[in-house]
Amino acid sequence: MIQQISPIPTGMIETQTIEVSIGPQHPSTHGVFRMDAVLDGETVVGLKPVMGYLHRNHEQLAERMTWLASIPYTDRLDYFNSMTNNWALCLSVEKLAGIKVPERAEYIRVIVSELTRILNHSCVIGFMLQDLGAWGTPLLYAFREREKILDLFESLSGARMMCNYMRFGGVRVDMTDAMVAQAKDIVAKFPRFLDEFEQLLSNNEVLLARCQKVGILPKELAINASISGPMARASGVDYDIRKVDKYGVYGRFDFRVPLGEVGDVYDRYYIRVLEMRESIKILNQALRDLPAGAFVAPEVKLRNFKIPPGDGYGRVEAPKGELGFYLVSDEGGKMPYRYHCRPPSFINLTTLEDMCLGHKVADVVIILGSVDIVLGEVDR
Amino acid sequence: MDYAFWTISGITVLGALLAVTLRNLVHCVLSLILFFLGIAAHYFLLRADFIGAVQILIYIGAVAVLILFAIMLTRNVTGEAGPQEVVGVKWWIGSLCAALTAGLISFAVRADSVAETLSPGPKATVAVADIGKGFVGNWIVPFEAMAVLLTAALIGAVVIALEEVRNRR
Amino acid sequence: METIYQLIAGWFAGKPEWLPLAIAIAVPILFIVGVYPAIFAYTTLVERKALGRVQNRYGPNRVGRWGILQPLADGLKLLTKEDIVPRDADKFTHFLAPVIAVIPSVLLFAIVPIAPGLVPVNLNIGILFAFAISTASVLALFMGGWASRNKFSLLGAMRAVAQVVSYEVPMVLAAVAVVMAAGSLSTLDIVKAQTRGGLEIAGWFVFQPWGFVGFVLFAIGAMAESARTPFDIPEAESEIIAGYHTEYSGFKFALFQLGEYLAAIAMAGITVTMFLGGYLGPGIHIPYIGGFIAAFWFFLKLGCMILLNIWIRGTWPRVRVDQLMGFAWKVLLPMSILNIAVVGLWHFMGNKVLAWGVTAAILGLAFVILAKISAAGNIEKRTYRYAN
Amino acid sequence: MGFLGKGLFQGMAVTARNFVGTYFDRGTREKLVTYQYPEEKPPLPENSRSFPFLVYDGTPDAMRCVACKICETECPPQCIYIVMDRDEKGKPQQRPKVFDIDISVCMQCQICVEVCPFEAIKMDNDYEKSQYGRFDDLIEHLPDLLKSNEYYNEIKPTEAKAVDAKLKAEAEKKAKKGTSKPAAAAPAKPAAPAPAPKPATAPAGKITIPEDAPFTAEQRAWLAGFLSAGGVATSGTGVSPVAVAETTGETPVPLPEATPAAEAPAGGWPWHDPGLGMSQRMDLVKAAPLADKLMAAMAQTDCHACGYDCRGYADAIAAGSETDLSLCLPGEAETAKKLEELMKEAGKL
Repeated sequence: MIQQISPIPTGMIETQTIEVSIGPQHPSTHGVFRMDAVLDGETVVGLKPVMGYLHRNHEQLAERMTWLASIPYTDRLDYFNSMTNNWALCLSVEKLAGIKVPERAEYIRVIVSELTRILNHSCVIGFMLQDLGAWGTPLLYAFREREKILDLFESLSGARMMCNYMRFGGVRVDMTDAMVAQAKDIVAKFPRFLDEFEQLLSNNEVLLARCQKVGILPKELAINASISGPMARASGVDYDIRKVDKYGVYGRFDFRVPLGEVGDVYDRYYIRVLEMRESIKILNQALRDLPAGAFVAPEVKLRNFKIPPGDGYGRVEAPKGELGFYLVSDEGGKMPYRYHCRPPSFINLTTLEDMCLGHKVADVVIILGSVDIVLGEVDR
Repeated sequence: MDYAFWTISGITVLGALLAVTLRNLVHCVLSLILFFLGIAAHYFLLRADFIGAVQILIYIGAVAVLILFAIMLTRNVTGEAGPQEVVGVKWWIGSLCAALTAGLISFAVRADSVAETLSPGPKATVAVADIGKGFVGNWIVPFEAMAVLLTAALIGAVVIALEEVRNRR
Repeated sequence: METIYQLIAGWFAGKPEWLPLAIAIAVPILFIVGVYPAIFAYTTLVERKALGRVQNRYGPNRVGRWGILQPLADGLKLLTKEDIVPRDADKFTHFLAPVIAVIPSVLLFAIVPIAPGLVPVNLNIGILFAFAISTASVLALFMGGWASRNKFSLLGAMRAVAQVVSYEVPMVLAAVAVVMAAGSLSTLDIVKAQTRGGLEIAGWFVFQPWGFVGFVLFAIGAMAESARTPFDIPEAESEIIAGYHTEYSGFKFALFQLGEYLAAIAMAGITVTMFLGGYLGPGIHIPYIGGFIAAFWFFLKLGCMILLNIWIRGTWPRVRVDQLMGFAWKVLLPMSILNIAVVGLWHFMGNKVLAWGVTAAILGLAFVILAKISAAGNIEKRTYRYAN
Repeated sequence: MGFLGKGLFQGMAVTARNFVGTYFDRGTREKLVTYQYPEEKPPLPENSRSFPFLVYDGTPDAMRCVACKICETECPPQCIYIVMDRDEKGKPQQRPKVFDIDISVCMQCQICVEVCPFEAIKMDNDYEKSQYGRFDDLIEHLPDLLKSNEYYNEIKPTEAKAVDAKLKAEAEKKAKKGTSKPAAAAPAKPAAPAPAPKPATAPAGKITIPEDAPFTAEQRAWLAGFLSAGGVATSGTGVSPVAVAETTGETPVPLPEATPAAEAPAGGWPWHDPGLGMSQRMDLVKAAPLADKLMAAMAQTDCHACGYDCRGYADAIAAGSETDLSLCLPGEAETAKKLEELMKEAGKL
């Protein structure tokens, strides 16, 4: 059933492997996720991820409701990053319906998405350190900073996590000057927090010893398994949809894409740190250049919004990787005929076994932590 | 003193009996530990604090734990040990050995010199310093011989372990 | 015990002779089972509050002012919780494990002196007794893990056994250096050996190079023995849920916690005794109140050690099981053996200033070499490139 | 890299700074971010949302909701349940009899607020809705949901002010249109009590013409129709789908397809009274053009559930540009059936 590597050599001390079910109730599976691990002592010789405990029928639900009503459901996919989820769906629908998004809306979308990215990356590092046994200290520092971003999201969209903020053709609420000032304040203070974070972690010998050369994902495997996001970039794959597609107004910003060499847990950690720094660069530019104007395309209706028959795929660089929605509209066009979501968490998780084999149990949890999954998105 | 002696002796013998009669291997080891503890208590009773502490340190802290570790590594630790032959050839051989040992010890105890040394009293207290001086004084040759032997054993164990690791790779 | 006996023997001249003896035995026992568990209870509170502050939180502050009654509330809650024993568990062993977890931890306090002459039992093999007893605590971890019939518990038990046995070695060797310098195994003698020229601070072993290294080795070993972060792998919650006490609930769980914390506190006490001058400090020779001042110094140092433990717990991630073993055998063990040799050198060098420099140089060099050997293969400095 | 262990001590310096920092963080929440919840609560931004509530003006009877069921249809998790009120004769009243929100299902997405053309449902700030029961306690019924406009003004001042201004403007427009026309057509209007102190918000269903008023049946029907149109207050331009637009000072985005309110035909719109039964309305429009017939069959609340106002929808169907006959939500199945019937009669289906 489960593939085993390094069979026990005969003629030596007879040892037994034990099969351990890590999850679905486990402190570090980030939700209801299960790994069926075969252990030889502490070493993992077989591992099978088991998913589906949180299946919520997202795609079929969306096929039975209007385009608009799917937006709040995308919030619940990756509940850390509702903004980018919204954007992915809106981008797909806008592509399909041929809606032009006003300038200001595009900039606001960039701002909230990049804030989401730094929020997500800092918390992921926190969670990973939690898995490393740091008693949540980095996590709570990350939460402390996240709080400020969530405050901004709340004053902007009304909710802290389930923002439901974007609409086809723009965003729901305009960003007032006060909110822009709030965002500028957050962006100005964030590098200081990052420095503190790095001082706490980046040179910590225990972290280095735990993370380096653990859970290596080779570049070829990353490409073949269609890994995306920071995980692919940590393996040295130069693939960032913000650069590849230049969707929205990303073509106008000056930022770089950091790439890792080894593709281990430490690279995945540090790529995220570097990406946060790049996100801050984008945020500074976006907040500086934020144009005036409409924040939502005026021709888009809320009710009886219909899309002519056709299909389209829109994708964004979500903090976890490529998040895309493939949508088919048929006659009538009030609701999707087919609605497919390409979740980065799920696809990034497919290489878990390759990364874990031969490592210790303790490494499995940090490898899982470094993959950065949210079960809402894995199971949908 | 007598009450303490008899109580501790009872516990020790009980531990020893349980260690050989229980069917579950881990239970056997735990009983064995009880027995070791009883022996250590006897040492304390005889005012041989140092030997008592060493008894706990080595027999409970090292030997018993090593046995436990060996059981955990080699047997199905979560399950029962399986059917075991309780009374058989091995049992008789063991009983014979036990009887011989008991006879030998009782003979030795009856001999005057040993009995005198073991008689309780302040004179018999063994100071740590005396032991130390004994090791590097009168008994230096056997002590060093033992040290060399143990070091050789240690190195041998490392070599075997390294070979196993190499074979695995 | 002896001090108390001498003190009160005179008062009971006409009474039966066993009475002063019984009192002399009872007082230290009551002290140990009364004061140290109270310290344990408030250590948990202090730990939670300090960890909270480290993590920018308040920590417990609901039960009583500053959360003062929190330990009571915790105890009550644990007492009233349902005691769950897994169906397939080995019931007797499962029951016995938490009991055994507490006993060695309490026994450890018997040799920790808190004031001049005031030690519950002045054993002439004091330190050896402590090590002998503390090895027994591993049995509790093993029994708890094995009896639960849970694979995670079993993994935790195996880790605990391997870890405690491994760290015992460098710890004992670090203590051997102290015993050599003090010339005695008795804890009272060790404390007395740390006075020098009437000064109560300068003679502490921690201020000598070998003493400092020994202190670090011993503190690391003590942390590992009592399974504190970053060596808490027997109960690493992110990996094996709660290790050996996964299947324990209610008061049995509390007993495990009690045993673990008491062991940590006792180990901190022994560290203080061996390296930080025990109860030594200014003012301990003042008549009448000198004893109280000494006890104050002892508990102050003890508190500092506990706080250091908490601080480390709040900062460092946990090491991996193979790194843990490697660290014990490849770094701590050579260091501790070298340390013993260095103590010999120190003992036979007449000029202490010169000896200080020489030993410091030797130990520093050894540390650098060991660090290079052990870390070279694992840790590397990385630079990252950016895509065009 | 310095010596081994340097990183560990750097980390300890960071945690020590944070430890000490929390003791010198007096209310700035830079280091000590926790809100100690029951005693202190974080200030909620105006946009903050928890669960929906229904706005009424003045008394709870004067609710803005007309039971048009748009929110019920658009609600993504379908947690709203509405039953339109009917009088004893079974005539539909423009108000809900049952309005339930299952707050254990509600996901606080605010879509009901956005789609409501009557500014009747709004998001509350109150997040403390814990209940002991798992089932019935977590369903909010109409009395729980109704909250006054003053309360709305209190929790969301900017947004509510904008909404009030908008409603007032519409009501004035309506009133102007209403008074100019009928004043010419029917000068005898002694009992026109309609838009007295709060013209914008007086719901039509509430104003009933006294039984002893000196009107003929035809006049009576006309009056009722007029009053209901005036009270409901939404016609044509000015209704923004993006209700919150006003709060942020942006110009409201007009509905592009919203046709200007058609001028009343010379004879008035006597059939323009959803209070009348379907057959009565059909009788009244026997001679009217198809578009009028179609409109008479609708609920005529101008709720925009179909994406038009009622006139626009009727015109679109009559012109053949709209083929979906099931869009009138407040009319329920009855309207859909009648529309189909009418279109079949007209030979267009």
